[in-house]
Amino acid sequence: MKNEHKEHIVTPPVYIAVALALYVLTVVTVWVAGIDLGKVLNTTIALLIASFKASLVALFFMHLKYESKLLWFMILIPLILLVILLALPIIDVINRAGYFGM
Amino acid sequence: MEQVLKSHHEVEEKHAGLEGAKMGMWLFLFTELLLFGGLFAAYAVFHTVYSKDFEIAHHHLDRVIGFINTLVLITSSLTMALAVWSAQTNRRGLLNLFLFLTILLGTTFLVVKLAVEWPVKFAEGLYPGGKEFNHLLQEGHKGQAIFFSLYFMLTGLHGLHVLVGVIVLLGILFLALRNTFSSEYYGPVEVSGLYWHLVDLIWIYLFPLFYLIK
Amino acid sequence: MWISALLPERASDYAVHVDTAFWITFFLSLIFFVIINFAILVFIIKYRRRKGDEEPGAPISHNTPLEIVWTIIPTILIFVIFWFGFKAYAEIKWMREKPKYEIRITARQWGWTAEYSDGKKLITGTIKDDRFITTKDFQPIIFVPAGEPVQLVLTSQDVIHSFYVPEFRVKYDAIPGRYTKIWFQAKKPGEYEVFCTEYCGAWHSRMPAKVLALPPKQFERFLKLPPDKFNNTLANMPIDSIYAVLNLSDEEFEKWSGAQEKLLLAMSPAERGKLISQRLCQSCHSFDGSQGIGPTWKGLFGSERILADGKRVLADENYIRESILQPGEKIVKGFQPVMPSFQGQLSEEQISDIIEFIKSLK
Amino acid sequence: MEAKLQEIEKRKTYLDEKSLKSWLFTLDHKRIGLMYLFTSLVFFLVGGLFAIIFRTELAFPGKQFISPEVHNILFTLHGALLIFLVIIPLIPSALGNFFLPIMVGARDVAFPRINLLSYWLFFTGAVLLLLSLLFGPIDTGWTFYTPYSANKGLNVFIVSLAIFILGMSSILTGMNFIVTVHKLRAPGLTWGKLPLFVWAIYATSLVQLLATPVLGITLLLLGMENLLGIGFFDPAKGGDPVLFQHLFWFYSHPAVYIMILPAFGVISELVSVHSRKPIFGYWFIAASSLAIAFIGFIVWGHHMFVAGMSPIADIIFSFLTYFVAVPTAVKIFNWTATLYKGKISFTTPMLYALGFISLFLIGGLTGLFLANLGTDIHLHDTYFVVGHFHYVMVGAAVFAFFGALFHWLPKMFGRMYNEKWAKIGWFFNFVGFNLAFFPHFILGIQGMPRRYWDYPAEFQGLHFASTVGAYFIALGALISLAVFIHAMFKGERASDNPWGGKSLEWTIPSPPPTENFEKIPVVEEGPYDFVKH
Repeated sequence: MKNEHKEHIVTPPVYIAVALALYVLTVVTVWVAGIDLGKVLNTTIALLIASFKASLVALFFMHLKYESKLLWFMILIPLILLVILLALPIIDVINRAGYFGM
Repeated sequence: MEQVLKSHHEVEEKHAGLEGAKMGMWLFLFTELLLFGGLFAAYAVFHTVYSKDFEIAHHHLDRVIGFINTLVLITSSLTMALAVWSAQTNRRGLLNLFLFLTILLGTTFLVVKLAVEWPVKFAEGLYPGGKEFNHLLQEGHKGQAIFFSLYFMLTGLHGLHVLVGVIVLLGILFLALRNTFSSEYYGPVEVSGLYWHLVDLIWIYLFPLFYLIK
Repeated sequence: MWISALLPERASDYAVHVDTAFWITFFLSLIFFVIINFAILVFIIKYRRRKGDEEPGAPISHNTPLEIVWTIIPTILIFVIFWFGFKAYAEIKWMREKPKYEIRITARQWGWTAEYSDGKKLITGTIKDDRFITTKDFQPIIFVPAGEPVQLVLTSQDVIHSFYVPEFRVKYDAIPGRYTKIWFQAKKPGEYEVFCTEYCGAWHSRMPAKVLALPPKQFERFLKLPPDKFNNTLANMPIDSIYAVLNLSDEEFEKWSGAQEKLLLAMSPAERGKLISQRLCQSCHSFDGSQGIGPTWKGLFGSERILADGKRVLADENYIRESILQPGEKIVKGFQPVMPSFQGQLSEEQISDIIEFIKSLK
Repeated sequence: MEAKLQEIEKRKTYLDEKSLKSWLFTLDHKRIGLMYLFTSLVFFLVGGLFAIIFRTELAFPGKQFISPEVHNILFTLHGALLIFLVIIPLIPSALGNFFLPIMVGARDVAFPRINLLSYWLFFTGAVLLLLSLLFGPIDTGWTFYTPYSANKGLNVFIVSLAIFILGMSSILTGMNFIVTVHKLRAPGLTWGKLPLFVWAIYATSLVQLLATPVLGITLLLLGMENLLGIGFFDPAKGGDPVLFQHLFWFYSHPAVYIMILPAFGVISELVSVHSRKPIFGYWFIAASSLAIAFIGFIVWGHHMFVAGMSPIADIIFSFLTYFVAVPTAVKIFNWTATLYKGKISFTTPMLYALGFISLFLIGGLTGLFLANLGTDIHLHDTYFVVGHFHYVMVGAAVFAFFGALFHWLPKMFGRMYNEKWAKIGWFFNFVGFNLAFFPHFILGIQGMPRRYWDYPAEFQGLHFASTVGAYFIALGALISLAVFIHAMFKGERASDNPWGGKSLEWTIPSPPPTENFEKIPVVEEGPYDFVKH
């Protein structure tokens, strides 16, 4: 249960490749922000790109890719809670008759 | 961290070892996620209600500074990852260099934010309680006032976390300079690396949500 | 059934649906409660450890079919309860037809204000003394027709309050900066107490008010009464004299309202001012010089007031008028800025009456 | 026999070290557990005293001897102290700290230094909470609803800072326990052989870890609202008070599961050990703990049915809330089934366990009325709610705590309590509790709102009964604590396994040595296998 499996060492070329990808994606986010695709689509695309960048950081920089399955399962729980914490208040606010100030 | 207690023939871990430390840090990062989650929930609710005001208000923010800050933080994540690599492969010189670079980039991020971006807002009085802020409220642009409150709360809390990260990394650099880390024992470097990457990860979300709203 | 006396009287139309949901939940819960407690009672008597019996109990440790049974049955039962709750909720939340009458109710720290569309206005204050409140202290806040739906639009001047009438099974929060709507239809005439149920500070328990459900004829007369006459007469009278007035025959009613008119005109402005001040102002400003939330009115007129920022001001007509309409402008040193503004609630004539009354308090 | 006693006296135990430094800077989870225990018990008495004062005020309508402002301060402190300083840390941090590592077969928690840091954060938070009285006591209720709590200035900020620090302590304890259970289990101790108390503490730690940060950010925003006027919850500045309620209850509903889940774990232990019979439906009870922990996160809206949420949200939250009733019911059925064909001995812990089951049953079932969309409109914020959460918190969690205290007293201090007096304490607690809180249901149904300093005269009889009940609880609690204190020092010697329990803590001497086990045991049989000797 505490066997010290040889830590998988991620080599610098992988790190540099990931960093370059992140730079490119940042430029893409800024560029996409220039085009107006309607209120809902803008935010979803921005969040999608940001989530993709975030997963790159998590998988490679934080070595999540090489961690045990247990940690993968454990990460799901806070992510689900985060979605609930964001989704339910929005559902409530959207359907209110008069938002805040009628 | 690892006082190994040898009795009879069994090797006992007095503590949970590297595996345990990493799991402990991941659990702590979950709490950070949910801490920022509460603020992102407030952002989401106010963005849904005041989307037009948010769009107007975000023009006050300088997109170029935001972009530069994002690149700075991504590079600092790169140098942090390389620092962990050099600790794992016993390259002590490189470890000290990359740690120093990460701290330098982190401080640059803080300097750009606190010395360049925020004073502009304070000068314009766009902070909660400021002249322009109250003027916005009187004119009924509540959404814009809320935007700036959110901006200062989120970037402020994030900045605080960057500051804590820099202080922790200074501690690690201090230990690294005294050769405490090697390929046998690099736990603290990896764990503080995890924390630093999370701080960068949160900024990756903050940048589009504040600087690029349409 | 006698136990239905447990719930308050069903005075509104949809109260029956709420009670149905209540009783269904009650009986299903009672069944579970009895089963479990009976089982425990039997087991602890039957399987108690006899003296000197050191043997362990039977090695029964699981029975999956039984577990599945007692997972599915509760799941079904609780969704039965949910369904009846939802039905009652639908009755309460969505109005069948738009109610004819709409009353705006504003809650404030420790009182209610009701405004009708035609300008009639009722205000209830706080009961601050030590004795306990009786039904007599529940001043009327709204007049509603018995048998017809009425819509209330709630809001609050300062903190969150909640408008709750137990007999109508209606409750909703009055939130500052926002309007929330509720409706009910009183089944028969009567008086129904209103409580504030969202904690709102020191006198949260002393904001009593009463809903008066009037029979159609009396309600018609109430509607026909012109607003300013109503505000000066019925709005300030105790409940039993309100009923007495509304039950008068038509010509007696005309005579009475004419007399009231003359009575009010005969009254000196100071006496009229006293009538209003007792209702609105006495809960914070004392008339006899004693300490209160606001400065006392005894000897106020013409005195010099030291403000919070040290400035000195003469308490003349303009100072009092401004303190009534924009209380926040000049706060006397040592007092909290908690006075609500009466902008738009008091007519010009009422304000001058109040000033006359203050002048009379040497 | 005499030699044996001598030999026991001679044994090295974790209590031998007497110096103050050895207590204040100990890394031993058992000592940290005891420090949590005694700190919480002090606040338990202080919070109880506040309740007695305003319960006496409420015995008769009208003013008896305290003003409305003092009454509001008392019920706020009663709520804040008992929730944040007593009922959340009591079982998980005090008894959990003491017994989790032993039951898992480890020498200590995963991060002993962080464990000590958690205690000192807890202590600082508690002191800061008391210090806030100097900046003007808070009277906002433990729920801090804005805008009432929004323009209060410094004292609300100090209280939110104090609770933020208490939250940090709660998070670090949760993280510590999770890593301990995952990483430090003795060889052979698979998840299926873990005592159910460990399962319950594991589920509680998950909730503590994931819910407390949201309370942290909510209180931080409340503090900023007071100091800088950021306006998130102030309608005049575009904010929304209902948003505060969303963020607050996102923590506070899971918090009630932090309070009750450890009690479930304790009851599973007590019922099985004191009827000398394996627990019934081990996997179902373990799974239901995790199910409750998760469902607890998606139901918070049932506190806000009349607070201004949209109808769609009301319906969603009511529907989701009903799911939490299923695992709770499964637990109650399994405990009752455990009694079947057992050898039940009526020791005080067993009396508290049986009391727990029937009182928690009432607490749980009355929750069905409050999750119900129709009846909640009538019952919300009335005394019905006060009755519901007191039945669940005092009737269940505090009863489970007392049961656990007497169950593990022989192991913690190696001494036995006085059975007769402990039963007298139980009797007063049980009778007093029902007399104090059952009238609350009737008051609530008749429409008596909560947090009232004064009430109309027709509610007087029930309030008087409730006050008498409150005095009985005070008596019962004082007797029980006196029996505990007396037994700690002067109770006669107890054997290492007085109840014949099978989990790991009964295999080590009591009071246990500092390193718990000479040799980390290899575990073959389960925690409840009474049959195989």
